[in-house]
Amino acid sequence: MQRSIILPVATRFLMPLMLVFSIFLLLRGHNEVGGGFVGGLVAASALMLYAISTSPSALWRLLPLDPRFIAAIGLLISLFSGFISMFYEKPFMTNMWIEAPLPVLGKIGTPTLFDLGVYILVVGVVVWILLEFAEDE
Amino acid sequence: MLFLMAIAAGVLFAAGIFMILRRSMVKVLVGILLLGYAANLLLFNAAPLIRGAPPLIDPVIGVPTVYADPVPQALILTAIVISFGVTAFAVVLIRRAYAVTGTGDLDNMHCTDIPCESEEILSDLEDEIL
Amino acid sequence: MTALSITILTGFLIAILAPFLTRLMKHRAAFVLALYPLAVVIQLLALQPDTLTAPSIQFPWVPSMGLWMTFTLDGLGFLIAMLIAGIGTLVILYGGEYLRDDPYLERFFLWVIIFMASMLGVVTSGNALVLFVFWELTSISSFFLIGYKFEYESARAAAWQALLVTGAGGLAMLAGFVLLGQITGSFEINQWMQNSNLVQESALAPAAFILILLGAMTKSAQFPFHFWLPNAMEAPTPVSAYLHSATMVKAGVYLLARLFPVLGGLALWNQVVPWVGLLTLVGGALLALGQTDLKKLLAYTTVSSLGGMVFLLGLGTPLAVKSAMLFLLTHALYKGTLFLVAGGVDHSAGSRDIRKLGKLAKLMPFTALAAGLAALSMAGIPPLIGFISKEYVYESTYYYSNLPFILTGLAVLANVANVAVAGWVGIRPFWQQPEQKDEDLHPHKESLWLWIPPLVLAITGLFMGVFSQGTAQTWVAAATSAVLQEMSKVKLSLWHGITPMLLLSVLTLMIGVVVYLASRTLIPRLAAFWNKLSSVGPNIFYSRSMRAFLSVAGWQTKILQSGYLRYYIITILVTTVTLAVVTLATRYDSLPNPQWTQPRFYDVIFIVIIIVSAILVTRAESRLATITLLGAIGFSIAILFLLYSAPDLAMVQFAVETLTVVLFVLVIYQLPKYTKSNYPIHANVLHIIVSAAGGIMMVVLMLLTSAVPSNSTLAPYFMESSLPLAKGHNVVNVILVDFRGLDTLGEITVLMIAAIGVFALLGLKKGSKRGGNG
Amino acid sequence: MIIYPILIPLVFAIITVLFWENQRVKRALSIISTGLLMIVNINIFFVVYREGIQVVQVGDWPAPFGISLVVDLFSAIMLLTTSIVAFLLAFYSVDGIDLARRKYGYFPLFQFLLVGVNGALCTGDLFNLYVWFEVMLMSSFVLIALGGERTQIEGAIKYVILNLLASTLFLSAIGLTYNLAGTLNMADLALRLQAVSSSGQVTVIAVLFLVAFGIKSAIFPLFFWLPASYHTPPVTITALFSALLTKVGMYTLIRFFTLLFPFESEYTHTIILISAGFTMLTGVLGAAAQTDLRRLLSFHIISQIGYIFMGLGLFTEYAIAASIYFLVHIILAKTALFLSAGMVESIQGSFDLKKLGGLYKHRVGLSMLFLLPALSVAGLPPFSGFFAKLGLIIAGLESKQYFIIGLALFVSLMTLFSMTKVWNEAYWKPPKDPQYADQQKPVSRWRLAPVIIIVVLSVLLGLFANPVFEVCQMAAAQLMDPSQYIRAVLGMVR
Repeated sequence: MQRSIILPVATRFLMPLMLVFSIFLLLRGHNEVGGGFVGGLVAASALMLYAISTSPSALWRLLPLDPRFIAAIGLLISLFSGFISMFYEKPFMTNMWIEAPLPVLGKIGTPTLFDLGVYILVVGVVVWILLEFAEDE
Repeated sequence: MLFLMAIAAGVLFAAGIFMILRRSMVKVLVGILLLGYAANLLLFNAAPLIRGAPPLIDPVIGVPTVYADPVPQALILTAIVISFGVTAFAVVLIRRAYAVTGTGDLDNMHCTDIPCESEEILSDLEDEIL
Repeated sequence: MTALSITILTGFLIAILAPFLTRLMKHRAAFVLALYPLAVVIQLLALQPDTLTAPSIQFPWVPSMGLWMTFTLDGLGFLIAMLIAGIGTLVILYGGEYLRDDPYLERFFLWVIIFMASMLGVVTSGNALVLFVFWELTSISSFFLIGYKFEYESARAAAWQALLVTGAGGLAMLAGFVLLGQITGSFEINQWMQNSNLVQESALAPAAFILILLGAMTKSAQFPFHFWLPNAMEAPTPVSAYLHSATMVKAGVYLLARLFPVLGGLALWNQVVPWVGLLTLVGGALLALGQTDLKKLLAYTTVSSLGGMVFLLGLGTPLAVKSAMLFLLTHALYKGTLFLVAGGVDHSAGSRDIRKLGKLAKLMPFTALAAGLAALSMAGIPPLIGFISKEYVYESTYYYSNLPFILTGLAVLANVANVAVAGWVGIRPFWQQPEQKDEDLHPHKESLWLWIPPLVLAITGLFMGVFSQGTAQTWVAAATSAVLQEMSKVKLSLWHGITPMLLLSVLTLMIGVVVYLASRTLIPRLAAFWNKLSSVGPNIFYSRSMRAFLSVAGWQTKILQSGYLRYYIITILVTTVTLAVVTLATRYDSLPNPQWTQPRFYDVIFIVIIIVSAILVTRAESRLATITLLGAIGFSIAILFLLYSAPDLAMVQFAVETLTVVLFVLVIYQLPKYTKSNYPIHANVLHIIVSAAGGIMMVVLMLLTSAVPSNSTLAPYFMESSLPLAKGHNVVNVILVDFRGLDTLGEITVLMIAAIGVFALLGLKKGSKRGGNG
Repeated sequence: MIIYPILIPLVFAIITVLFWENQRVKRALSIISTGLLMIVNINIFFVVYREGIQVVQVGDWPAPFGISLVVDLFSAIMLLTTSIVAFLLAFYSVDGIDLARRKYGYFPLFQFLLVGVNGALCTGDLFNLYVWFEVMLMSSFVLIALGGERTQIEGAIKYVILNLLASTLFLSAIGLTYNLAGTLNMADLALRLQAVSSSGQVTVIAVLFLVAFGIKSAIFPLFFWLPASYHTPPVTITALFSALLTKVGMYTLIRFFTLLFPFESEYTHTIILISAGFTMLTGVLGAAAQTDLRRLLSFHIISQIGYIFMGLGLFTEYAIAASIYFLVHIILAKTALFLSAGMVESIQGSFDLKKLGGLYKHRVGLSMLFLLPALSVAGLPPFSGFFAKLGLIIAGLESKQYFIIGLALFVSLMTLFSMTKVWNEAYWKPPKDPQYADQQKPVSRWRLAPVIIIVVLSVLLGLFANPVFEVCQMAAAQLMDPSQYIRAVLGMVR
């Protein structure tokens, strides 16, 4: 594959933007269109763009953890958010909210945490799958 | 509109079925994808179709009087994600099948079902019975 | 009675322990194990049945299905239980010696004791279902005993055949039992007896009767199911003596006798049972005359005798029942003896071919004595009990209202065969010169424990004959009373004066002796005759039907499980569509009419794109075109979602669609190229029809279900409570993360699994650089 | 309480993923997880037995708006049985799964499969059921393909495609149901469907569900994927599938056709009965034509499913009870058979009956581990299979369905034929190849112990059939009276 210069350069600007956008999607999801899943997909696309413009191994170096662990941790966070209510003797996944809204983030509660878990899992899973695919070539 | 949507879903079902009847593995996979679209459209049809009234609560007005049923939407979302996972796996499975069998033709993959030498079995068993 | 039932059940435990004991004590374990049947004998004798219905005990096993462990001991059960336990004691002692150095002796003990306990269970249980349980256990143990020498193909085949034939009968019998249970509302046999009028009035009774009869016929080797019994002679001789002559094969006779008070009143009983018995009686006798193998000779005469018993029970007169009971006792005594003798002869002379055997009396005097006594009994010569029994049989047929001459004549014929066979088995090997010299045979002396058991049995037969007023009379009377459900007197004596029966006996004996002497010419001819006939016999029917069954099985599996995915899919779809069409067509009246809403211009465009692309996809012959068309469909759907108030959906659909395309593009060169679809036209037409039918079905269903207003309460609730209770404005998202968060949890789990799957399939091949090096 | 059957394996699955590289830890985790699961399920069983149907409204949302988890006695029985089998299989897997498969995710997939199974057994929500089915299915897809040998992949492709077709039908049926009744909660649905039951749509949806789950539980004429694929993965995985997957399909069918679609029972249950008859027959005929032990046993799964289905078709309380008992019986006995077959293979290196032989000569104990469950499956007393079939026969006679009873008995005989054929060939017959003649290869304890336990359980299930059957009768009584379920979920019948 012939590499053009434009793509890496564009990626360098695009990737952070997309990552920020993805977090924006995650956070506003509860109130407007968006959500953890879409956010995760956007983030994953950003990372993929990076992998394509440089190389899959560059992405490996960029990731703090093996995507397998990222995915597992995401799932764990989602699951954990459901556990919280059980400490208060409510059924699994009962929503609990921190009363005062936090700056920027808005109201934070277990559903937010749950959505965050979804986000992380999606990033992990999609990056994992795509890397496997890419390396398979 | 419901009618048209139903027709579209029906055509997708039909096309999907037709494709999973092909011999080529990749076409069968395409069929599975088509069936996924079809099922999603069907789910979308499960509530009255309403234009331009997404189920969002306006911070000012509160609950709108007219809104689309959010339930099928949530279901479709889940279904889309699941079928994405399934698709990814299916692609790899086919890729793998191609690697080990060297063929994309399902007709060359029919020996797991019945052992092809059932005549022989009969004669063996006859020895035992008689 | 309680003690006895506990003893019987302990048998199963003893059986399981028997192998360990055998490992410790070798063949001497027999002396310990024989204590079990001996204990049963002693307990039985202490219980001496004299009342009509002995007290029974009952405890629940599976009462919810009608299984109560009911133990009853009446005269009938007593008589057979005595035989089981008494002969059982001898057989264990005999078997220990006979299989002394056999590596599988422990398995012999295991199965023989399981058999013993189950057989005792059969004759003492007062609950039909429990009886069935024990009945099947006897079949299983018989399977293992026939297949004792499992390394021989013939033994395996015989064991299998016996199991399948008796198993089939057993299942029929079970169905019959359940029918009777249905009629009477109970599975207790005494309840059946008390409600026998109900049974006789029921329309189901004939079916129940036939089914039960099938069970009895297979177990007691009645024509046309007799063939398994001679084949079962593959078993070691003690087993043949015990199971396939003295006890297990009597189970069918026992069952008929037991149910005589229930089913005997049916018209069918007299129309069917005697004929089955008669056919077997005569057929078995004639078949026996063509044999040269000691055990085969005995086996066929056993078949014949079993036929005799069934025949007598079928006649059903008090006299016939008495004769049947007496015959049952007598037969077990002499036939058991002769089998044991045959085993002894085989053991010491190394052959069972009567043409090769001769002059063994010198080497085996006690065996010869036992053989002689049993042969005399079998031939019906006074003062042995066999004589009395035979007289009784003649009396029953002679005084039976219909057809006395034919029936008696056939009985005489069967007994002639008995006389001849008795001579061939019991006299000839010991006293006559062998017909053929076989240099390979080197007979040696008899061993102690191979002659004591047959001699004990033979002498019992003698004593019962000489002192016929004693034990035998009591036992037979008690058994008869139990069958007839009324006190009946039995008078046994050796001398009745000169009666027609006596003359018949003399006649039988005379012809018998002639046949005995004519063996050299008779046997080969009959053997040749039977051989010719065997190509149409039930044995062939068995193997033919097995073969037919197997080829049907192979054929249907090839058809159904063809290996071609598309046939499976077509079958599934045709089933679905057919069921849907039939369902809707039969309910057409109640179907409401759907209502339409107007589509808009943009909607139509995207719907047309979807439809056209879907059709084009089916025609596309390049992978790239396919991906493009799929993308077109996916994005059009996303836009429809957007137009119809589902922005979240639209976004996800866009994102997923993009990813899917990327995915495809990444692997496209690893995927197989499209093979030109080279289906014949008619296949393609079929596929189009099936797909169209599936599509149309879905359209119809969508329209039909939309036509019914659903009045969903879900949407209003979610809209109302989303903000106050779940603190979110985007209801779809709130549903996903809160109202129905569990779905989402499952959904992301699926994603996780899919990723593992991708990794596993790709990584396993690569040998992997990173993963899986733990 | 009743969320734990889902959460325990899920938590352990994630932890197992985190400990991906460490084989020992993964192995230990899977045993601990299934052990915990079993304890919890025993507890759940007794709570349900004593106190009646247990309900949890996930997220504290009232039914029918949130997702309800419901465990009635039937679910509890299934949970208990499957978790016992899972626990024993976790032990068997220590040695019964090769290193490559263990490295590539066998243990987490095992846990994920249990998540799906337990979720499907616990949920009282239609769409949630779909999600759990997908979890189950996805894990099974990977498990069946794991290893990637040619036959396995070929089997997997058929398995995946036919199951995806079933899932599509399932999803479509859910859409149509929501369209018709406007709710997803099964208790609520039961009420609402009753209201519109007169229209043909309900019945036609019932038929769609019948087909969808029929494919998954492998009934006639929808079972093709099973013989095509079940014999391809290692026998441990086949045992896992046979114990859990098709049985969950059956569970769902019984649940749906007692709770949601009991109307028009004349019609639907006639279809069920006809299909049941053919399922029994074609399965057993298929088995008769096999000489490969695994294939043979796989065909028998179909045949046995037919019996369970027959109980549903008869649709009396007694028949349903017999079906439930049959489910428990077959889960134990069938697993035992597959695992025994696995041991046979580990000794003689083949599943081919023509090559096998001579096991009874040297390995009496091992032979018994096959013989006892085989006789049980063949329906011989005093084993559990006998009582299972007896129950069905009694129920059938009460409903005067003589034909199907005759068929059931015939199939029973043919099962005996197959089982004794295996016995003759693999255990009695001396092997053709003399090199197998005196095989004394030891079998690892990790394999032996669970098989012994499961065989003992299976035998005990027969000898002490009564208490179990009585519980099944209670469960059936609950099923046949849906108002109990509805009341438990919705609070009061509105």
